Amino acid sequence: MAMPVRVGQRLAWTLLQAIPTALGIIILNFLFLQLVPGDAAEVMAAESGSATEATMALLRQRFGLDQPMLAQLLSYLTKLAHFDLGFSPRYNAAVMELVMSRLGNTLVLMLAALGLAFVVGVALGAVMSAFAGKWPDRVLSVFALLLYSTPSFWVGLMAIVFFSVHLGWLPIGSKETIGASLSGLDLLFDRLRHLLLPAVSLATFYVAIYARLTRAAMLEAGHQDFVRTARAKGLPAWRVQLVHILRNALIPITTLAGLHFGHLLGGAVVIETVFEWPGMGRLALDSVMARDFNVLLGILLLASLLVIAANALIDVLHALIDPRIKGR
Amino acid sequence: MMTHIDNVLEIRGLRVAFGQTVAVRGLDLSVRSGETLALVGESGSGKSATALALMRLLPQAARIQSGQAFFGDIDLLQAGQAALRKLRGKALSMIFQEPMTSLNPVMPIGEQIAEVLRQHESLSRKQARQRATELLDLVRIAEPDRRYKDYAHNLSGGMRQRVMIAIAVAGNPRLLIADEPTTALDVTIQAQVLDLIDRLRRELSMAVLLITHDLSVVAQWADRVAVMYAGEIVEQASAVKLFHKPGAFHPYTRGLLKSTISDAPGSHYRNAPLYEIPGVAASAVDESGCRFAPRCALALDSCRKTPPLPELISPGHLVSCPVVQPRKHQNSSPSSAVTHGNHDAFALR
Amino acid sequence: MPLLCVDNLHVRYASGGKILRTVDGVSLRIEKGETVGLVGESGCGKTTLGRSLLRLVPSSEGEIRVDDVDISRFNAKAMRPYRKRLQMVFQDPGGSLNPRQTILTLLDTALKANGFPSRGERRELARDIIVRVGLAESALDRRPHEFSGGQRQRIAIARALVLRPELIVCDEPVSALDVSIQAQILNLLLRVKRELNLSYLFISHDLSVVRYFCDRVMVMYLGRVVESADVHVLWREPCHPYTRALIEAVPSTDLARRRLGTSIKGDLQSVAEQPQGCRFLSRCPQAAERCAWESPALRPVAENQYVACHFA
Amino acid sequence: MSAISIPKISGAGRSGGGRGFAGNMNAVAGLALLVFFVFVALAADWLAPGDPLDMVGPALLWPGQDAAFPLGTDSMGRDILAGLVHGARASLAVGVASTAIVLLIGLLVGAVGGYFGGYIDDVLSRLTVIFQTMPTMLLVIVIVAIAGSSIGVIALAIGLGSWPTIARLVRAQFRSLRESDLVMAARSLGYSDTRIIFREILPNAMAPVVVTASVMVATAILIESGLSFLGMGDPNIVSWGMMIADGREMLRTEWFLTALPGAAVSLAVLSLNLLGDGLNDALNPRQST
Amino acid sequence: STPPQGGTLTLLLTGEPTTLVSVANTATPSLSVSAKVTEGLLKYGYDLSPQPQLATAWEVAPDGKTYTFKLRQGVKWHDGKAFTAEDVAFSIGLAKTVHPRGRSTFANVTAVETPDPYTVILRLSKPAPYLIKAFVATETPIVPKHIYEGTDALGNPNGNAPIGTGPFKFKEWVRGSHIVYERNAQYWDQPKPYIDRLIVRFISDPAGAAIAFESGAVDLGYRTPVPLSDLKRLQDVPTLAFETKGNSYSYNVTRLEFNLDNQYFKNAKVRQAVAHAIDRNVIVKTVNYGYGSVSYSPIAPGLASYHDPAPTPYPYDVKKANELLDEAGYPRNGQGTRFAVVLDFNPIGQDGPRLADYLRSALRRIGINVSVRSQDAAAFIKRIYTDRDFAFTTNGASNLFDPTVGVQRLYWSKNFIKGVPFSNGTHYANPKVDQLLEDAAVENDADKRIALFKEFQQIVANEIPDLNLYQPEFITIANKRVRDHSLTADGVESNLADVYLAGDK
Ligand SMILES: Nc1ncnc2c1ncn2[C@@H]1O[C@H](COP(=O)(O)OP(=O)(O)OP(=O)(O)O)[C@@H](O)[C@H]1O
Ligand SMILES: Nc1ncnc2c1ncn2[C@@H]1O[C@H](COP(=O)(O)OP(=O)(O)OP(=O)(O)O)[C@@H](O)[C@H]1O
Ligand SMILES: [Mg+2]
Ligand SMILES: [Mg+2]
Ligand code: NI
Repeated sequence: MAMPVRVGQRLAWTLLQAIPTALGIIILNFLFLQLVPGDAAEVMAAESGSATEATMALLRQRFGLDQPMLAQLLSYLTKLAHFDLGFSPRYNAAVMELVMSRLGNTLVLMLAALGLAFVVGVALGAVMSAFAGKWPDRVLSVFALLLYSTPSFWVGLMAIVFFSVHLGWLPIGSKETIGASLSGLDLLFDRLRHLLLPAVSLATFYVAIYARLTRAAMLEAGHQDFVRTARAKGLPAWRVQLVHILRNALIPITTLAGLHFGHLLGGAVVIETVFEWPGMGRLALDSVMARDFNVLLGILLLASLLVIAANALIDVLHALIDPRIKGR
Repeated sequence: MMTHIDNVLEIRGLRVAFGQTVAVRGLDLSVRSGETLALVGESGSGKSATALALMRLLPQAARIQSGQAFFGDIDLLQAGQAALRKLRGKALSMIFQEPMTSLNPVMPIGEQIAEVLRQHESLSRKQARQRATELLDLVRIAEPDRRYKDYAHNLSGGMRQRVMIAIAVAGNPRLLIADEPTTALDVTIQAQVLDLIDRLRRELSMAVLLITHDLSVVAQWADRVAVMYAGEIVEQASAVKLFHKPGAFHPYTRGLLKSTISDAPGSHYRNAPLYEIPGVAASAVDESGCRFAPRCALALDSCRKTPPLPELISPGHLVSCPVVQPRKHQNSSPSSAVTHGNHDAFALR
Repeated sequence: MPLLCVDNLHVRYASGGKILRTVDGVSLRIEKGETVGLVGESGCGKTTLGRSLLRLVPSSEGEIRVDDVDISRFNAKAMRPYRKRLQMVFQDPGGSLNPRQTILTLLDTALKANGFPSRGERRELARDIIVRVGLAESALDRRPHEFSGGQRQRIAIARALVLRPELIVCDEPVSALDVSIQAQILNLLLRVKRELNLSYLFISHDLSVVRYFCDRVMVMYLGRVVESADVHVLWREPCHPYTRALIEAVPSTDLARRRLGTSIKGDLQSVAEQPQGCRFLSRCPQAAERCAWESPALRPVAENQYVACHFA
Repeated sequence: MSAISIPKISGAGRSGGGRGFAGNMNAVAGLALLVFFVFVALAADWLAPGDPLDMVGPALLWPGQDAAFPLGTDSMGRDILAGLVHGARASLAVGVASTAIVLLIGLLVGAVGGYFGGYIDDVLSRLTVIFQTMPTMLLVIVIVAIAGSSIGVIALAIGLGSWPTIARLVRAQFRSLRESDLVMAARSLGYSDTRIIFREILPNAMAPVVVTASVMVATAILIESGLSFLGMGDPNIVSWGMMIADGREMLRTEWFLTALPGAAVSLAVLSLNLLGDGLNDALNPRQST
Repeated sequence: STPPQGGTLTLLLTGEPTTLVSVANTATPSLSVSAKVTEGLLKYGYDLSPQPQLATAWEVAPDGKTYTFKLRQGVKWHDGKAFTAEDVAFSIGLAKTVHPRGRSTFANVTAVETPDPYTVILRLSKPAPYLIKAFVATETPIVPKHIYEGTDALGNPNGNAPIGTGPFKFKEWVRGSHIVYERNAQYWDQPKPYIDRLIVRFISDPAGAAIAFESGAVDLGYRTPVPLSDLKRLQDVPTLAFETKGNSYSYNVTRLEFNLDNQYFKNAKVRQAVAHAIDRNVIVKTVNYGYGSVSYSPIAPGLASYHDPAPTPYPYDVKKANELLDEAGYPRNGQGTRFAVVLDFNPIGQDGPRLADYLRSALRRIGINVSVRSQDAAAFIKRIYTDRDFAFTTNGASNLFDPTVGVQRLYWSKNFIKGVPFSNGTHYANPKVDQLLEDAAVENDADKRIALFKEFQQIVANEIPDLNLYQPEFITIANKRVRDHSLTADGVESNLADVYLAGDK
C-alpha cells in the first residue's frame, strides 16, 4: 500500500473512532459536572458582592439553569451536532470563540514544551545509554531524577526570579509584549522570548521522562541481536548508536509522547497560572471555578480531540519509522 | 607468534568467564584455510562464548580471562577497537543463530548489506547498491532489485538467513563464523542454507567455523569436527574419522552419537529404547579433574583429580581422555572390543 | 471406536486485517494407545491444530468427537470432564509452569481443579507421579527455575499425567532439549504410554524423532494435511512431493548419505498467502497447470496411506 | 501529570553495575531514603509533638536563628521542622492511597479487558481512553471541587485521574500472557477464569506494575503539591505541597520556606524513583539468571 | 504647570473581567475597568462628598424625595452620538432592573423625568439618604441608550466592546491576557486624559504580580495586588510608590459569622467564649502582616462618622472564654476538647486561609477543635447561603458607600433569604435592630441617622451574631512615575483621566 493511502486511511479510521470517545467524554463529563456544588449564578452573584432574589433568578435563566438536567444535556448535544459548543453568558461570548482564542496559545506552549523535552530528553538519554553504568550516566541520571521530582511551578517561579528579575534577560508573563504592536521577525522573536521560560518549565518534567525512557529503550534495543550484527559488520560505535539503536528505540518513545499530550494539558494549568499564559488550561480552571460548564465541556471535548489527533499523528509517525506497522 | 601457514585462525588457551561461571576453559583450536570446522557440543558448553570472544562481541558481563587467538598476525583478543572494526565484516565475519532478529527491523535489507560495503570498501552510494544487489543475487534471492528495499519482516526465515550470509560474505572474509545458523529453520531450509554456505566457501575460498549441536549436520557439511564439553574441547578429528572409522573415542562423543536417533531403517521405539547419557550437564563452577567424569562409566579415580590432556591418537585425531587411549588397551583387547563392551555396560544402567 | 475423531476442522485467526486459515479442513483420528505424529514446517499450523483439539483455541468449523461426543461447541463447564482426559505438554519446558509456584502446588492445583477433594489423596498422587517421571520426591518443594530444561519437561509431563488422561497432545516436547536429554524424555514418554495405555498426538518438526516415536504420521503443509500414513510406509514410499523433499533434507550421521547439494527450491510461505490451488504449488518440482486452480483432496493411495496430490 | 509509566527499563539495570536488587547501589540508597521518610512519617507525633499547624513562635524565623525552631518558622509562626515531619505523613499518605486506588481500578479494568477481550475489552478500553484523554490535573480539580479538598478526596481524585496508565499496562500484560503457554496449560487443566486471572496471570504480570506504581506514588506527591499551589489543598493537614504553596509568596526573601519542603518533595520522589529502578532490575525476568 | 501628555500606563488586575461595563456585574475586575469608558453622573472626594462628572450640578430637595441633576453639555459618545438626559434616564432604569443591588438602591425611586435634554429629575416615594452617594461611574454607569434600548442588557455586545463618554476608548480585549484602551481625543475635559494608552493586564498569581511591579512590566495596581507578605520587601524597591487613599468608596470588614441555627453557636455563651479567645491585634499583625485596623463594629472605621469605636464587651481573655464554655455545659474531654466544629472560609481574597489557620489555633486553646474546610467560591456560597450547611465562617463584606447599602443586609431579619449571597447569613433576627435599620434607611437628618446606626452597633456588639474583626487596609502600588492615580474615593477604579506619567516623554 502506498504511504499516503496508508496515512489517509489511518487518519480516517482514527477520526471515526474518536466520535464515540468524544461523545462518551461529553456525556460522562456532563453528568459528572452535575455533582459539582454551586452554579454559575451563585458565582456571579458572589463576585458582585451582593445580589437580590430577582437578580439570581435572572442569572439562572440566562445560564439555562432553570431547565431540568436532561433537557440541558439534550439541548447541548443538539447544539453539538451542529458543531456549536454553546454560549457562555458569563463571558457573553460563544464557547467556540472563547476556546479557539486560547487553543493556539496552548498548542504553541505544549508543542514547544514537548518538542524541547523530546529533543533534549532523547539527547540526554542517548548520552546516558552510551555511557551506561559509567559516571556521565550516573550524574545525568540523578540530574534527570531531580528534574523529574521538582514541581514544575517551583521551577517556573525560580526561573522567573533568576532570568527575568535578576538578569532581566527575559520578559515576564503573557505571550508577547503587550501593546508593542510588532510585526514580522520582531514579533516572532518577541514571542519566542516570551515562550522560552514557560516552555522550559513545562518541559523539565518531560525532559526527565524522555531521558530515562530513551536510555532504557536504547539499552533495550542495544541488547537486541541486530545490534550485534551491526557491530559484527565493523561499523563505528556512533553509527551503531544512532542509526541502529536510536531509530529502533524511538518507537516506544514516540508512543509515550502521544500519551503525554493529555498530561501536558493538565500540567499546563499550573504553568499557565505561573506565567500568565493565556491558554486553555487557565480558561479551564477559571471555568471550573466559575461553574461555567459550557466552556469547560468545550475545553474537555477539544482537549480530548487534541489528544486523539496527537495519537493519530504519532501513529502516522510510527508508520514512517517502523515499516512493520501497516495501515489498518 | 604467527599462525601456522595453513591456519586462518589459531586459538590458544582461551578462557572466558561470566562472573563466577567459566564458560570456556582453556580452549585450543585452529581453523585451516578453506575448511569447514564444526564445533559441536550440548547447550551451554561454551560454543557461542567462543565465537563471540573471537569477534570480541561478548556481552559486558563476560570477561576474556586469558588466551590468544591469532588471525593472521593479529591477536584478536588483544586487538584495539579500530583494528577490530577493520577486520569485522571484512576478513572476519559472523552469522548468528536467530535469523528472525539479527536484522535491523527498520532498515531495508539492501541498505544493511550496502552499509557493510560502504564501511569497508570506499564505494559510492550507487556502487554499494549495485554490489549489494549482486550479493542478494549471489545468495539466491529472486528479484534482488525489488527485494533491496524490502524490510526483514517481509522475508521468510530462510531468506533472512541468506541476507545475513550476504552481509557476512560481502567483505570476502577469510573466516566465516556461523553460530548455529539453522537451528531456527526447517530441515528443507536448513539444507538450502548450509548448501549455500558450502558453495560460497568453495567459491570465495574462505574457512567456515560452523557451530552446531546437531551431529548429523556436522556429518553432512563439515570437514573437521571439534567436540566441546563444559568449556573444553574433548575430541577433535576429521568428520570421516569421527563418523566412520575408527569412530569417536571420547566417552562423551560416543554417548552423544549413541543417543542421537539413528536414521537407519528399523529404528523405532518398538525395537529398542534410546540410549541416555546418565547424569546432568556439569555445572560451570566446579573445576577439578575431567569435567565429564561424574557422568562417565569409564571414569577412574584419577579422572576426578587430574584434568586429562589432549593426546594425538592418530594423525589429526585428538582425544582428551586417558582411559580410552587406544594404545593403552592394545595389549588386552582391540579398541573396538573395549568400546563395544562399554556400550553394553551403558545399556545395562 | 477411536478415542478422538476430528472432522473437517477449521481454525482462523484474524491478523492485520486478514483472515489466516491456519487450520484448513483437517480430519484425523487417534485410536486408543496409538501415537500419531504430526510433522510439517514451522508455521504450518501444527500447534494451532493441537490446541484446537483441546479447545484452547476456538475452531470455526468442524467436529471434535471424543467417544463419539462432539465437544467442539461445549462451554467451559461442559468441557470440565473432558479436560482430565485430554492433556497437553508444551514445547517450552519452562513456559507452561508458573514460576511462582512450587511443584507440589502446581500438581495440587491441577488435581484440585479436577475434582480431587481430599488433600491427603492429592499429596499422595503428586508424590507418586513425581517419582514415576524420574525425579526425587524432594523436587516437590522446589520451584520450576531450580530445575534444568529436561527436568522441567518431566514436571510438565508429570502434571499432565497426574490427571490420568487418555490422550496427551505433545507439542514439540523435545525440540528445545539437547540430544542427550531428548532421549531421556522420549524414553519416559514411551514408558508411561505403555504403563497407562496412553494415546499421543506427537507434534514435531524433527522427522527422525517422529519416525522413531510414532505409529502413524501426518504431514502438514500450510494448514492442510498433505499425507498421512503408517510411519514405515511413509519412509519407504513417500508419495507427496513435499514429504519426499522433507525426508531427503533430513541430514544424517551416515557419511555414505552425505548430500551433494540438491535441496528443494523455494522458500517457506506463510498461511497469509494462500494460493487458490495446491498450496505446495510454488515449491513443487512436478507442478502442473492443473495444480494452479484445483486444490487436491486427501485420498487413499494404499492401505492406511492418504495423499493430497494429483500425481501421487 | 500522572505517573508516566517508564516501560521496560529492563536494560537500565543490566549495565548499572551489580546484578540483582541488593547489588544495585542506587536502589539501596533509594530504599534507605524511603525507609527514612516512612519512619519520619510514622513517628511524626513523636518527633514533633503537637499540631504542626499551631502558631507556636514568632513569624518568619530563619533556620538556625532560634534553637527552639531549628528550621525556622513560617509567616504564621508555625514550626517548619514540625511541618516537614508531619508533611511527610500527608504526602506519603496521598501518594500511597492514590496509588492503591490506581492499582485497584487499573488492575481490575486492565485484567478483565485484557483477559476476556472482545466486547468487554472494547468497552473498557474506550473508558480507559476517555479517562486518558482528559487532562489529569483538570479531572483532579473538578473532583476536588465536587467533594471538597480533604486529603481523602485528593487521593481519590488523583487515583481516578491516573488509573488509565496502569490499566493499559495491565491490559497489555494480560493480552500477551493470555496467549502464553502458561495460560494455555492452565486452561487445558480446566482452571476457572478467576483462578487463571488471579493465580496464574496476575503474579506474573505484576513486575512492571509494581515498578510503575512506585513511580506513581512519586507523581501523586507532585500532583498534590500542584493542587496546593492552586489553593486546593487540604487546609487541615500540613503537606509539603502546601508548604511550598504557602511559601512561594516569600520566594524572594524567605526562600527557605519553599526550598526546604521543595527539597523534601524532590528527595522523596527521588527515593521512589530510585526504588522503582531497583525494583525494575530485580523483577526483570531477564535479569535474574 | 500642566502635567505632561503621553505615555502608556499598564494597569494590573488580579482577575479578568467577565464584562467591561458594570451595568449588571459588580465583580471587582469589571469595576476596575468599567469607568475608563463608561462614566457616572458624579464622582466623590475621599470623604464621599459629591463632585461633578457627567452632571455639572445637582440638588436634593429638603424632604429628600426629589433629586435634580443638570447635565454636562457637548458630551459625545465614542460613536459620535450626543449624550443627553435620555441616556441617563435609561441607565437609571437599567440599574433598577439588572444591577445586582440597583433594585434596592433605587427602590424608592418612582419616576425619572427628563424635562429637557440636560436635566434629569428623580422622584422618590421615601427619602433615601444614601442615594446621593450612588452615582459614581462604577455603581450607576451611564450607558448609551441607543445601543442598549430594546436589547438584552446582559448579553449586549457593548459589554465586550464598550462605547461610553469616558476618557478612554476601548480598542481590543485579548481574552486571558489584556485589554487595550486608547486616549479619547474628543474627551469633554480637555486636555485630559494625559496618557495616550491604557493597558490592563491580568495577573492572577500575587507572587507573579509582585515580580511584574518590580520589573516594571506593570505600573499600577490597587486593593493590594501583591502578597501581603511581600509588601515589606517591595517597599524597598526604589521605583515603587505606595498609596492607601482612594479606597473609601468600598471599605471592607472581615468578620467571623456564626450560624445562629448551629447547635453550639446559637448559645450566646459559646459565642462570647469565642470572642474572648480571639486577639484581633494578633490577627491584624500576623495574619494580615499589619495591614489593617481592628474593628469591633460591622461599620468600618473608614466610615468615620458612622463607625462606633467603642471596645467590645468581650475582650481577649482566654480564661474567661474557658469559664464561659464550662458554664455553657461543654467541659473538656480526655483530650482536652470540648466539641468539634468545621470552619468554612470565604475563598475570595487573600486572607481567608490564614485567618482560618489562626482561628483553628486560637480556638484549640479553649478546647474547641476546629477543622477548616476549603472550597471554591461557588461551593462556599452554596453552602452558606443556599444549603446553610455550616457552623461558622470567616467572611468579608463591603460597607459599600453607605451602611444602609452595605451593612443592613447582614443583620436585617427580612434579608434572611436562602439562595441569595451576602444576605443575612447568620440568620440574626432582632426586631429592635430591624427597626433601627429601617428607620436609618429613610432618615433624612444626618445626625439622627448617625445616632440610629450607633445604637444598632451597640446592640450587635453585645449580642454578637457575628464577630467583626478588622478592616483590611488596601494598598495601591504604583510605579513612581505614575501620578494622580487616586484622587477620588474610588481611586484607581475611577476613570483615570487625571493620571499622568512624570518624566515620560
Ligand atoms: N549473559 C550471560 N550471563 C551469564 N552467563 C552466561 C551468559 N551467556 C552465557 N552464559 C553461560 O556461559 C556458558 C556458555 O554459554 P554459550 O552461550 O557459549 O553456550 P552454547 O554452547 O553456545 O549453548 P547453546 O547451544 O545453547 O547456544 C553457559 O553455561 C551459560 O550459562
Ligand atoms: N494468536 C494468533 N493470532 C494470529 N495468528 C496466529 C496466532 N497463533 C498463530 N498464528 C499464525 O498461525 C500460523 C500457524 O501457527 P502455529 O503456531 O500453529 O504453527 P506451527 O506449525 O506450530 O509452527 P512452529 O513449528 O513454528 O511451532 C502461523 O503463521 C502463525 O503466525
Ligand atoms: Mg549458542
Ligand atoms: Mg508450534
Ligand atoms: Ni498526569
